[in-house]
Amino acid sequence: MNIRLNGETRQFDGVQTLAELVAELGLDGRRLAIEHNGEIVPRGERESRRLADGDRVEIVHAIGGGTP
Amino acid sequence: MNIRLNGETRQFDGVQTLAELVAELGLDGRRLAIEHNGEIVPRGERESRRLADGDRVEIVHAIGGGTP
Amino acid sequence: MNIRLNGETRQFDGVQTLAELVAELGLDGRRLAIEHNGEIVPRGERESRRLADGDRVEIVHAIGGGTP
Amino acid sequence: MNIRLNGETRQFDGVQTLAELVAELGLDGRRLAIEHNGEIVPRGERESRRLADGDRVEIVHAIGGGTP
Amino acid sequence: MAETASAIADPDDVLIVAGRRYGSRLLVGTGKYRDLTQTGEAIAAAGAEIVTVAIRRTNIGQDPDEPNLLDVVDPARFTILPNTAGCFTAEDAVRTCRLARELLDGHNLVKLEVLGDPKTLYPDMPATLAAAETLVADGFEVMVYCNDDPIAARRLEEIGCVAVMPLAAPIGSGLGIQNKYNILSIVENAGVPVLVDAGVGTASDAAVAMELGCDGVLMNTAIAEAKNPVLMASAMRHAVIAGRQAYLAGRMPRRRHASASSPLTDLPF
Amino acid sequence: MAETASAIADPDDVLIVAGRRYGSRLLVGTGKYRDLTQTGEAIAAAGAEIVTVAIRRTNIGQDPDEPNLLDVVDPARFTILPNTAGCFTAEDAVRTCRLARELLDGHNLVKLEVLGDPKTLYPDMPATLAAAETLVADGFEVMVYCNDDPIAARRLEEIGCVAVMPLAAPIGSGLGIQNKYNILSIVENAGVPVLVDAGVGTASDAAVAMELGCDGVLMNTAIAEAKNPVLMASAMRHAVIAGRQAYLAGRMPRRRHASASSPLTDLPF
Amino acid sequence: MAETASAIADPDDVLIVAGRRYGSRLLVGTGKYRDLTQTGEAIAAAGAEIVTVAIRRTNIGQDPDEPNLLDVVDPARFTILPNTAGCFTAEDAVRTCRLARELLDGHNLVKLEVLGDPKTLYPDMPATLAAAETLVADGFEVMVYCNDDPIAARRLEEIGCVAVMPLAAPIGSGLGIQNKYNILSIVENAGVPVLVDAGVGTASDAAVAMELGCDGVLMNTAIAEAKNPVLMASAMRHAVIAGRQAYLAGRMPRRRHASASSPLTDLPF
Amino acid sequence: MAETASAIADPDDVLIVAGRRYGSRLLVGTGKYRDLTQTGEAIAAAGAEIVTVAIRRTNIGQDPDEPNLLDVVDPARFTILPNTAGCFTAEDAVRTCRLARELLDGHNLVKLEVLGDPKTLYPDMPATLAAAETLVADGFEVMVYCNDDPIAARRLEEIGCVAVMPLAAPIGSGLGIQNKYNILSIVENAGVPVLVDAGVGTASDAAVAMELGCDGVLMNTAIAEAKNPVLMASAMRHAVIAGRQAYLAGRMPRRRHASASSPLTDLPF
Repeated sequence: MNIRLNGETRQFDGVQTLAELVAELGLDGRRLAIEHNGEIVPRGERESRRLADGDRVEIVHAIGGGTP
Repeated sequence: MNIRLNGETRQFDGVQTLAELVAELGLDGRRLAIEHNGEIVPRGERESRRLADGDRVEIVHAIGGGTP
Repeated sequence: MNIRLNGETRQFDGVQTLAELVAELGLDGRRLAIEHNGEIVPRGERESRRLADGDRVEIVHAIGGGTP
Repeated sequence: MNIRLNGETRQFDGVQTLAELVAELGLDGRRLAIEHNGEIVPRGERESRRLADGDRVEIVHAIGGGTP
Repeated sequence: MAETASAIADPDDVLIVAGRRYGSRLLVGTGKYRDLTQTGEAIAAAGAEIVTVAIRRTNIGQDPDEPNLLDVVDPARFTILPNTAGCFTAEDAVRTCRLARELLDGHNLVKLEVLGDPKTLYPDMPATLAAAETLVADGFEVMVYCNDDPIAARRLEEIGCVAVMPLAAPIGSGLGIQNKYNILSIVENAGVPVLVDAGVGTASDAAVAMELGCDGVLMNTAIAEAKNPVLMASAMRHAVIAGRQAYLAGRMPRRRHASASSPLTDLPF
Repeated sequence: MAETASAIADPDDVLIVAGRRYGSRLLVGTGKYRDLTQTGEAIAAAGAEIVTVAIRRTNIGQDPDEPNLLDVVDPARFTILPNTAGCFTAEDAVRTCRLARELLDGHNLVKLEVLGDPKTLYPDMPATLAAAETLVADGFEVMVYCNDDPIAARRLEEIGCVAVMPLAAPIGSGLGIQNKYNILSIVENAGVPVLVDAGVGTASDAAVAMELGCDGVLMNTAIAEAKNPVLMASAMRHAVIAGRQAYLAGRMPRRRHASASSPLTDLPF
Repeated sequence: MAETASAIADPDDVLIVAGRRYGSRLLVGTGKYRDLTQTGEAIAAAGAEIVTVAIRRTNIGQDPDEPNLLDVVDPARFTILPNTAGCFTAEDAVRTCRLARELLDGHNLVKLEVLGDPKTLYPDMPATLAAAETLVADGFEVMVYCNDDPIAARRLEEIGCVAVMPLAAPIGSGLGIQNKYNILSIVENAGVPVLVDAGVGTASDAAVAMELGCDGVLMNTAIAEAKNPVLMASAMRHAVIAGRQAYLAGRMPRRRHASASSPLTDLPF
Repeated sequence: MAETASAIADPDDVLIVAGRRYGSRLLVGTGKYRDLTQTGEAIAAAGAEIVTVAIRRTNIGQDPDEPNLLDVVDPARFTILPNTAGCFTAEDAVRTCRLARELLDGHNLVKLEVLGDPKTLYPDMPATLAAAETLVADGFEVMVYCNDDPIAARRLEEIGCVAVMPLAAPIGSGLGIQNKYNILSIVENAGVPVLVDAGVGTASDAAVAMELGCDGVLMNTAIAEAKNPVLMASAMRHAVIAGRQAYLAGRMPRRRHASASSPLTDLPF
């Protein structure tokens, strides 16, 4: 299954949900926010949110930044 | 006939057109612009523009003024 | 005996030394500096410094003051 | 005869007066001021001012210059 | 002197607004003068070619022989620039422009102002943008009073305004250019003339505006409220020329330390 | 325009230095130009009537046909103001003035400068005061470069100097007037002309100096180091006139808040 | 010293944003530091309680043990203020705020920035107004980066923003407050906190902002790009306190002339 | 906070005057206060360690129980700095210093001021130089009020003054630092402490002085004439610390254009 992840197309096999994708990426336990096909997915819904080929996923976190 | 002229109601008898109103006001020959019921009346149409009781007329000219 | 004291002429009777003048003025124990006829008189010499009629005495102290 | 001219020692033979020195230097007719042994020599006295070996002569003129 | 000046100044360095060429870069208002005679003298002393006027209700019943501003500021000799001073909505401003066009026989050049606040006379930029769009669509050539926001200036140019006129300081304040960096940014990005409108207090303020690269300056209060308005008008004429020429001449670099203009060698000691 | 200008400007508003009257209040230096031709063109564009020159050792052995500064700046047409640039002691400055007097056939007007530091070219005021006393006693008419200390300026006037010339900023720095209050204090207390000497960078700086009430401005680097010196000279001419006229015209008061120059009544809405 | 300070400073003089009370009026960014350790030390030295962070794509494949900004800036101790830096459209800014809310477990306070130009990072005000309306309607508490237009600031407050944050000078320029009159107008008309955002370069700039009556200052570059960021953070802490206390204390009037602070009478001569 | 501050600030960064070390770089005057209680509170809030006092004729016949300034400003706790305020000649200033030395039991540290003009209270520099020479020869440690002339400051140091104290603006004017370049030149060339004396109006002015590299600031009117002098004293304490730390920290460079403190890459759009 191909996922458009943070702007780049990558292939993931055996990953069916957002939660599984996060685990696959080694990001479990990190403070993240996720958009799936342009829609924000609350933390509690990651397990139930199923992925399909061609989906767009954005994973973001907080970094250093200041005035504009 | 009552005319709402430049914000004040005034009575004019024997005045039927905008051109006659301008003459009655002693403003013939002055550089003016006129609105009749919210619509600008070009100079050439003043003679044909008929007035009715209750009409609104605005007569303006250029005065000194500068930055805003 | 007349003394020119801080710019004003005043009469003092029974006063013979600077120390006696200070006492007479009720200034004992106060932090002061004294000029006698234009010469600074150290604290320890007030008792021995004798006054004569017409002498000039300046008594100064510290007051509030700041930049020039 | 050696002359200390404008800070440099130079030899002049057959030159006996300031006027002759000026001519020898090709400076005739130019607007100059001259010091001879630290003393300003008015224009009219150049012919009569005799030079001696070791004399100091400064010749100056106006050049471009502005605020300090 | 005149010969010298003409030999130095480039005759092609003109202000071009809406396709018309102007030798003078000083635009003046006509308010606050003692009388129309003084108004006329000040305009002459300023050497202005573009003169802004307000549009107001004719005072019904006044003396019909009262002199008229447009007798002093003859539209045949000057470019009349009707303004929308006093308008606090886009609608009022558009309506005023249309009345002005009728008044001036189809003249399309207007100075748009939509004010946001009667105390500061600061522009209401969203309303100004809206009015500008309407007026450009209606065929007007719009010179526009605006804040000194470089993004807003660019947007007004995109809309089709023929000149952007940022304020330097509050109207009538005489405080001079407050934010030189913003004016500079506007100038650098503009494809239409940039004229400082409002805030100039004295001659050096006008020179500063021009040295920043502005194409012109519009002022009224600084001249009209001087003790001697006609002499101040002349001062402003010289100041705008001075600032323009200094901008074109390219100023010396600023230096922390001194630099002698007389050589420090060959001293006679 | 020429007619207008002459009608506005007071022909009696002249600069008087040592009893001589000058229509121009812009004094210029002659250093740092590309060549003497450019020097002459810049002086002409500046409209200057007083021109300062340095006194230096004649370069022995040079081409005798080399053009001479005083051919370009003809003492018959200009008031030549020899300066003591480069002097770091009172003695050197006095000696230079005496050489200048001989050079210029008894001409007594000099610009005294005694420098305190080769890096900043800031004046050495005690030495300047000493030199001024000597020169005045020796019959010179002394225009004096000084710091912007109002007490020192008053003292120089008491000594008999014919003009005080405070620096506005370091020589050649182009930083503009740093301490306006000091310049103002000097102007208010002075009975002789006050001319800002050094520190002007562009046209508006010169206008500011004049708006403070100075009687004139002397500059060199700001003109000579502009990309186009001759055009900058013209800019400075206009700036000095602008600043002078603005000073005489009496500027509007500064206000925190806006003041409409168009009436806010009688709007048609 | 601590006793003295607490005796002098009013403990009730706190910054209230969106109903929360803060003892510190200095808000800081987290960009441009050498590393997270320095970031944390600077925040501590600044005494900041509100800390702004950016939202960016997680770098996929990075070391999972890499330290995380929110470990250093613990949301339990600091108010995290996610910003929309880098957004050039209202849509992107709104989307970023929603991601931030998810990231921070429903935290509603955001700093809205919609930029108009990548070179100046000046705000796009129409887009900013549009985004603010959307965000307020969506339940966000919006602190908003804006230009220094007093009319725009009032409009943002009307929309429901909880703080307006005008820029003092271009972001990262360090040029200090350019238009004090505009900042003052915004302060005088505001019913919500006004915080200067962007443009501060050194401590005195921050003090000036507070002396104008601003409720706080947000900065990043001035601290992070100092040679010693942690010491500069401490400087800024003191500067903001100094400016606030000076504002509350009410400064002396400015005077043209001197006023002796020592009596000029009773001298012993 | 106290821990943080002590961790950041270098405890060895002290002001050294005449061999004595001071943690505070804010020196204060004692004039113009409502009463001695307020004087004492302001000194405490300022954290000052050096306090200047005037020497005046004792008011003969006054209430002998009247509180005495030196009860509030205990010479055992503070360094008393007697000044020669009000002296217009070198002789008067020297005499005042000698009286002060007697008054303070041989204390040698004095603040020399010789004024040139009662209106501006500007120093008379030739008289100041003369008095400084006399006082140094007589064993005094002289801190000297002077103009901002870098050459004069260097000369005062050569004479042996232990600190030079240039005015930033007229005494009591509150106008702030007028000529930053001169102060900077003095600082760069000085081997003794440079303290700005006179002219500070509010906290940011004091911060600016310190950011220029001055070693301290002396003020009186700015504190005493604030609406709340004690709070302003605290503001000044913070401002001097802020300015000092900013100077030591090394400010960011000024830039014409923006510099994003949030990265402009890795945006989620």
